[in-house]
Amino acid sequence: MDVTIYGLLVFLIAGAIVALEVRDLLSSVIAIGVVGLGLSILFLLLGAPDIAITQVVVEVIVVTVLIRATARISDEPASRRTDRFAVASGLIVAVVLFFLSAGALVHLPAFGQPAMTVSRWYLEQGPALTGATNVVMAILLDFRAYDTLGEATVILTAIVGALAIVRGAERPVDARATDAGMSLVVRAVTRWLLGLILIFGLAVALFGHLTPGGGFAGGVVLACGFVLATLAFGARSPPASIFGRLSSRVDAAGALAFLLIALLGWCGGHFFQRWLDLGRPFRLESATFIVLQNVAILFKVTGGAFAGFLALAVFRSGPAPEEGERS
Amino acid sequence: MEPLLLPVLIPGVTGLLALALPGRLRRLQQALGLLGTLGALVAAAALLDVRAAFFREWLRLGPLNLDFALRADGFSSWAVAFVGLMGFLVVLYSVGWFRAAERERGPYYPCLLLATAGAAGAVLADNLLLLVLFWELVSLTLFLLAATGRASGAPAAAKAFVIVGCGDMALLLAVVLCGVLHADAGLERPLAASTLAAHPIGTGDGLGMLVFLLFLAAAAAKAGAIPLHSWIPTLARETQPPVMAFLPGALDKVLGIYLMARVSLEWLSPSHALRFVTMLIGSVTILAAVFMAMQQHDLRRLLAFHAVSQVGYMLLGIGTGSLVGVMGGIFHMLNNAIYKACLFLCAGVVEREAGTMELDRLGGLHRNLPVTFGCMLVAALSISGVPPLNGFVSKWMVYQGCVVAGQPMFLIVALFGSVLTLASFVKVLHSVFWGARPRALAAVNERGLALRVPLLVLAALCVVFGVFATVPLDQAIGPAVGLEPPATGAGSVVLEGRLAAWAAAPAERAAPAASFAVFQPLSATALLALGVLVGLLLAYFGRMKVRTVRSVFIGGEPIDPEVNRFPGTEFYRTVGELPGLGRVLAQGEKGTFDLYQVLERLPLLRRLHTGWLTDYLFWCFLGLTVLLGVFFWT
Amino acid sequence: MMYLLALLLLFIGLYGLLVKRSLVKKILGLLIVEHAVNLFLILVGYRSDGLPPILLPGEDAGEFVRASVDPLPQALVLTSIVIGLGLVMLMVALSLRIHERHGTLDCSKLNRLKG
Amino acid sequence: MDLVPLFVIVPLLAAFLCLLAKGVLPNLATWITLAATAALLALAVLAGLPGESHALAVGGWGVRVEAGVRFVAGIVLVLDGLSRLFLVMVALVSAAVAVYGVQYLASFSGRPLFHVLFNLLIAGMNGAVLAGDLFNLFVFVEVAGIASYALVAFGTEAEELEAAFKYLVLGSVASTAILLAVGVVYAASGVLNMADVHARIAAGAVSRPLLGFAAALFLTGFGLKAALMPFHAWLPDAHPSAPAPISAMLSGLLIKTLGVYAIVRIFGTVIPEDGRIPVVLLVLGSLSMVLGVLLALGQDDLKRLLAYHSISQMGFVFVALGANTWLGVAAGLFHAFNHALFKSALFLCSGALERIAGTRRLSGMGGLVQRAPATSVATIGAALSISGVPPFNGFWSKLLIILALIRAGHPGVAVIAAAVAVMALISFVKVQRKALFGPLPGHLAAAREVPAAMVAPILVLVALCLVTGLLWPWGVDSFIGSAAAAVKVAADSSSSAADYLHMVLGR
Repeated sequence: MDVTIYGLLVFLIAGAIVALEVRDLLSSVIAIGVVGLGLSILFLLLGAPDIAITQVVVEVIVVTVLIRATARISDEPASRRTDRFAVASGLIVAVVLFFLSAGALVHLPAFGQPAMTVSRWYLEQGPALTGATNVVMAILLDFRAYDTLGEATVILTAIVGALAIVRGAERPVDARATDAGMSLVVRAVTRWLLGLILIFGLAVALFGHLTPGGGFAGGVVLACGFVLATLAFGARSPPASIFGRLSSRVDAAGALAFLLIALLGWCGGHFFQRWLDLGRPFRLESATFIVLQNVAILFKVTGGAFAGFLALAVFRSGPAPEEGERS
Repeated sequence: MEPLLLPVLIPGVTGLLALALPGRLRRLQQALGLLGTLGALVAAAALLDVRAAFFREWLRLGPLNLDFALRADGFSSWAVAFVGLMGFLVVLYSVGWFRAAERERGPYYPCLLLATAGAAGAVLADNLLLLVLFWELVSLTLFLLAATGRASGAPAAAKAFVIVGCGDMALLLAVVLCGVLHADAGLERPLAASTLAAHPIGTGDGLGMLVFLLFLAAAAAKAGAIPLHSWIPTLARETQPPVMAFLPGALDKVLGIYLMARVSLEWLSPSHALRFVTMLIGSVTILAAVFMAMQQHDLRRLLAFHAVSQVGYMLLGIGTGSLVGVMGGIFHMLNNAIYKACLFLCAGVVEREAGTMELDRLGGLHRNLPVTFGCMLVAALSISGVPPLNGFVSKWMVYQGCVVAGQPMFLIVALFGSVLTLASFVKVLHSVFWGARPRALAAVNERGLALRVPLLVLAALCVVFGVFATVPLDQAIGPAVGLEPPATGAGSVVLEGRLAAWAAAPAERAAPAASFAVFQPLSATALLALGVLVGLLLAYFGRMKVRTVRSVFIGGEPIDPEVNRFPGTEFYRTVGELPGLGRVLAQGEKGTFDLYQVLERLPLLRRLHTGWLTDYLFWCFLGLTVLLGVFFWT
Repeated sequence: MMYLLALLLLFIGLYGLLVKRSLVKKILGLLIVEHAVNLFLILVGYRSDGLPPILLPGEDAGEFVRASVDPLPQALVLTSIVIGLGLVMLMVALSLRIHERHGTLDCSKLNRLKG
Repeated sequence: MDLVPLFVIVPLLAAFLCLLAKGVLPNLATWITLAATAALLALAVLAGLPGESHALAVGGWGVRVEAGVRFVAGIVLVLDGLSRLFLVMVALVSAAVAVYGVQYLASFSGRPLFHVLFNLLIAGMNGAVLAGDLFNLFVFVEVAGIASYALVAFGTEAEELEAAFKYLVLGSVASTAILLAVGVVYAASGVLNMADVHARIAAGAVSRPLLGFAAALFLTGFGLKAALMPFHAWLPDAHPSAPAPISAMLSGLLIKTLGVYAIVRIFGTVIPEDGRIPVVLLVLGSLSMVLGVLLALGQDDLKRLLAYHSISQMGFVFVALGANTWLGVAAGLFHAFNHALFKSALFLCSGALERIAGTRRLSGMGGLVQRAPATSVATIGAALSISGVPPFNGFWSKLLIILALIRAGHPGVAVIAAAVAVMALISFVKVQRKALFGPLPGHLAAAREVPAAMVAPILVLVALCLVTGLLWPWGVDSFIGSAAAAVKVAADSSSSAADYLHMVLGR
């Protein structure tokens, strides 16, 4: 077991070096995708299937965006002149820093023996108190749901920030190719896949409290589905253009819904207090509260991730600046 | 109403009122200005014989407390009365000065009033932090006066504010250090001046020395001693003469020297080395500034350098540590305020009537401006230390102080400075009032009573303080150095040898009691008057021809006197042409020694901020590494 | 040792961030840094031969508590991954516009602001 | 009902609503923002100021006792003196900035997006200030941080994008350091709640090298957010590049809520007293103070000059914290509060002056006092305040800092602080001389004062500076004093962290 982990870690390190050192940007991005994939396998091995799922779908979105965005501007700096003095001093600092950090990290509890304090209580009481047998989800959406609000806000912030930054930008030349979509074969396959992806995303989100997954993973899966549809059918196709126009608002509505769920709990006593009863264990309704929250997050993340993708990879977002305005 | 509050409150409240008035109502502002300063004068005069204290708890700052505490002893009430008087004269003069040529701009009268209030407050404050507050109020009003007075005044105002601000910060530091030292010693009210006076801080250790030097820096910046002087000449060129007259008259000199006197007499007990430093600064100031002054062709700048130079005498006197020297230094502060205000105001009249301050373009105005000429003559003789005027008395005391302190070197410097001052003022008088008159100035004449009254009053004061020097010495300066005023008004402190009282004071202050030369102003005046009388009689009876004026002809043509006019400044060129000294003076003129300008050039650090992300990231990692190292190895 | 490998991964990312001139490479560097920190957190919560913190039907609760890995770091990492996603999107948006305005993605040419 | 969560909910709601309203009603976002900031101000007065210090468990997951050990099951929000100070600060400044922004932003496109980000920035700051949990602190620091990266680039000019990119990379490095530190602390102690962490560390759960490692990482991370000296390089690029209202938010609030507050909280409450921290703060603070002001002296760009002054003034705050006495902490926090007022006023002024003169270069301005008296008066007031001239508030906090330093036995640092204060004075006198006074250049003959809606909030801020300067003795005990008391200071008393522990964990 440990050997596998070590092997994967070394693989990750090698992949990271490749990603940074390969000159071709496309290869770099693909290498980073491979690193992400390896990481998610590692997460799986380390007993973190939720993280593994999320990691893999996030990696898909990230790599897609990176490829779409950087493919057209891949101009590696021509000169590779490096300042020897800077590199040498950087190296010395890095080595010192590494050994200092290593000197501290050896004092951590030994690997494989976590100092579980609150977590033990979560494991003991979580399923009973929240109705979610997936304790990670119990923590994420009930014990520490306030963090999740912050997390949802972070992604919203980043998306809105990206929208704000690319507003009024020149529409890239190859975007017209995106408008057209891809070949018939791809379209046909996509049509088949799309339904599956959507159902899978929904399932991942809905059953997040029982099985690995949750609103985030499901949301990113759904977003991946829309991304696929956009790429295959073209940006002008109905699903892409309709949902594209709505996406940032779906994001806001999802976040708002999540906040409202929290506020409803406040009426009963505490901000974020559960206000729905627990059902029978191991059933969908065992934690209806968490399901609701997962759905809100699902909408939020789907909207957000898709809006981000569209803004960065396809569209010039938002209306053209009005006359006389400063962009 | 507590009478002690009035000298601060009256100008303060009138000042705020005037500030609230719209600019259109300048008549009302002028009236408020006159009223406020007069009120301060009267209120302070009422305090002259009173020893009073006012105390209100205000707030605690950690171990220290900032109380609203005022205290009047002989010294401070004299100083306040003086501030009030000068303020009144300046405001009166301003009313005349601004009548036609130029209008007051910005909050002129409010600033004058608030400055008066600030000066009065600073002098009366018994709590050192309160002193700092009033002190900074003065700096602030000065800045506003200069910055808004003329469109071109902003750089000068900025420079003044900055250098004075340095002094303010030094004062703040010194005060806080004092307070903490006393608080740590377990004294109650560690910031009260009276506490400090009861427990002076020794300057044997580094901290005490630091406190003294900080106080010295604060006083030097405010009073304008070298090397913190450079704001005064700059300001002089860019502000109106009344403001410049107000500066030595009511603000900087009075405050700076008042502080220095308090510090070295009461609050601290300076060691010999520190006294020597003070004297050194004083003598350097005297000489350097007077040399700079001789170089000037602009009357305002010339006067400003003299204003700096005179500060040297005050510091020198206070630095001697001998009774007569200290008294001389303080007395010189009062005298300097009188004659320097008079000089600036006279210069103002000249500027207003002749339209220029360039000495080269002035001349022969003694018939056009008789009152101004007379007053300026008196003041110039006074600043040059000619008996029996007040400047002589105080300088004489400073000389004696040097002798008593056993520092003949400084005595020589002081005497030399005095000679140069006289030479410089001969130049001024010659180039403004004597010599040939440029034709453009033929129609110049004096106008306005408001302009002349302050001049006359000040000139009269020069004479009075010279002839009856014992009165201020007994009533004001004596209390300042811890002597009780004599029961009867007559008789000089110095003459009557009541220094036995002094000898009983702490050993540090003890000065040789009996053995120094004395000067008796009244009899000396009588003798001088006799001498002058004899001279006049001789002149009259000898039918001496004083001056004849004839036209000069060349080739049958009369020469235009305008061509052959020799401005007085021509005679002083040589000073600038001396080897070595000339170069130094030229550098001084360029501002090389001006600390303020040195600070403006600092390019080196900016080059480090290259704009490269890599560099910035590297700094962060370096910082983290150092932090980690620190946390590991300690 | 396991932690040190994660640390090494972190340093490789930092190296990319520090030395690489292309903005895209810098983004990749940051991604690697984020991966490394996430990995570190998961490693911290790992229990030898541990099982996922998901209670299965019929599983003994006591056994579950004893065998499960620490779920709390996983919740943290989920948040952290999402934050990383947001950061990357923002960085990509910035690089796009920088390419448009500066005409380059070479970081060493981005020094109009200095001093 | 406990109103404390509203400090986060209100701006979040406003942000979501602004985003929903995008494209539907273009000006609705502006009104929503105004309403939200007004509500926050009301909240600060109603719930913030008089509020008793207390902890609030989100979702009811408060203290649990398991096998005799007390711990917090979920996340708590903590409102104590320290948070209260920063909440009030945020409410005051953001309200003024929101009003100012109405006119200032009229010429920008994408206003709804701006308002979304603006509200998120406020939400992030308030959330960070209220957080009683290390990871929660990190999350809200990220919210505010990401919003600020985007806002710096909002104008999308070349320089703004460049600044934003640098800011983002350095900011992410800081976030990584913080997250790593949180991870290390969690790995060693198994808890995330601040009070819990304190108790575990006090009980010796975290070994000394590990604690040093975490402390260094926290200091790097939050020090970067606070622009402490070796970590400051992003600030002079980022703060001037943002639109003026955002510069005011960043310099006035963000570096304090994310930097100063977090450092005070971490090293005052979470990590037990460690003699090395104050020394490090003293050294880094002095460095920031001196180098910041020296760099500011040579600037011609008004906003860049102000940005360097922010670094220098933060140096004052950290030096005061480094004095490690009650007085020092109080003085530092007081200065942070004052700086929030006058620095945001100054940045708003810089925006107004830029509008009036058409440039940010001081060499291109002059004599503006004749053309724009109200803006000039505001600028002079704020400049006097930052230069420490009585009776403005800056004087008092600098006085207190100098006093605290001397009292704590660092007269040398006090002298440095005084010298820096003088140099700040020099710099701001230069600003006034070049921008406001002097002759009016020809190209500014037609310059006009900005609309009242822009000047009024600046004047209000400056008036607050003056009022604070005059009336602070009456608020110091209840407001600043209780904020300082929330920080454990070993030299004076060791009870305050115990108060915090008691408040969160109960008996």
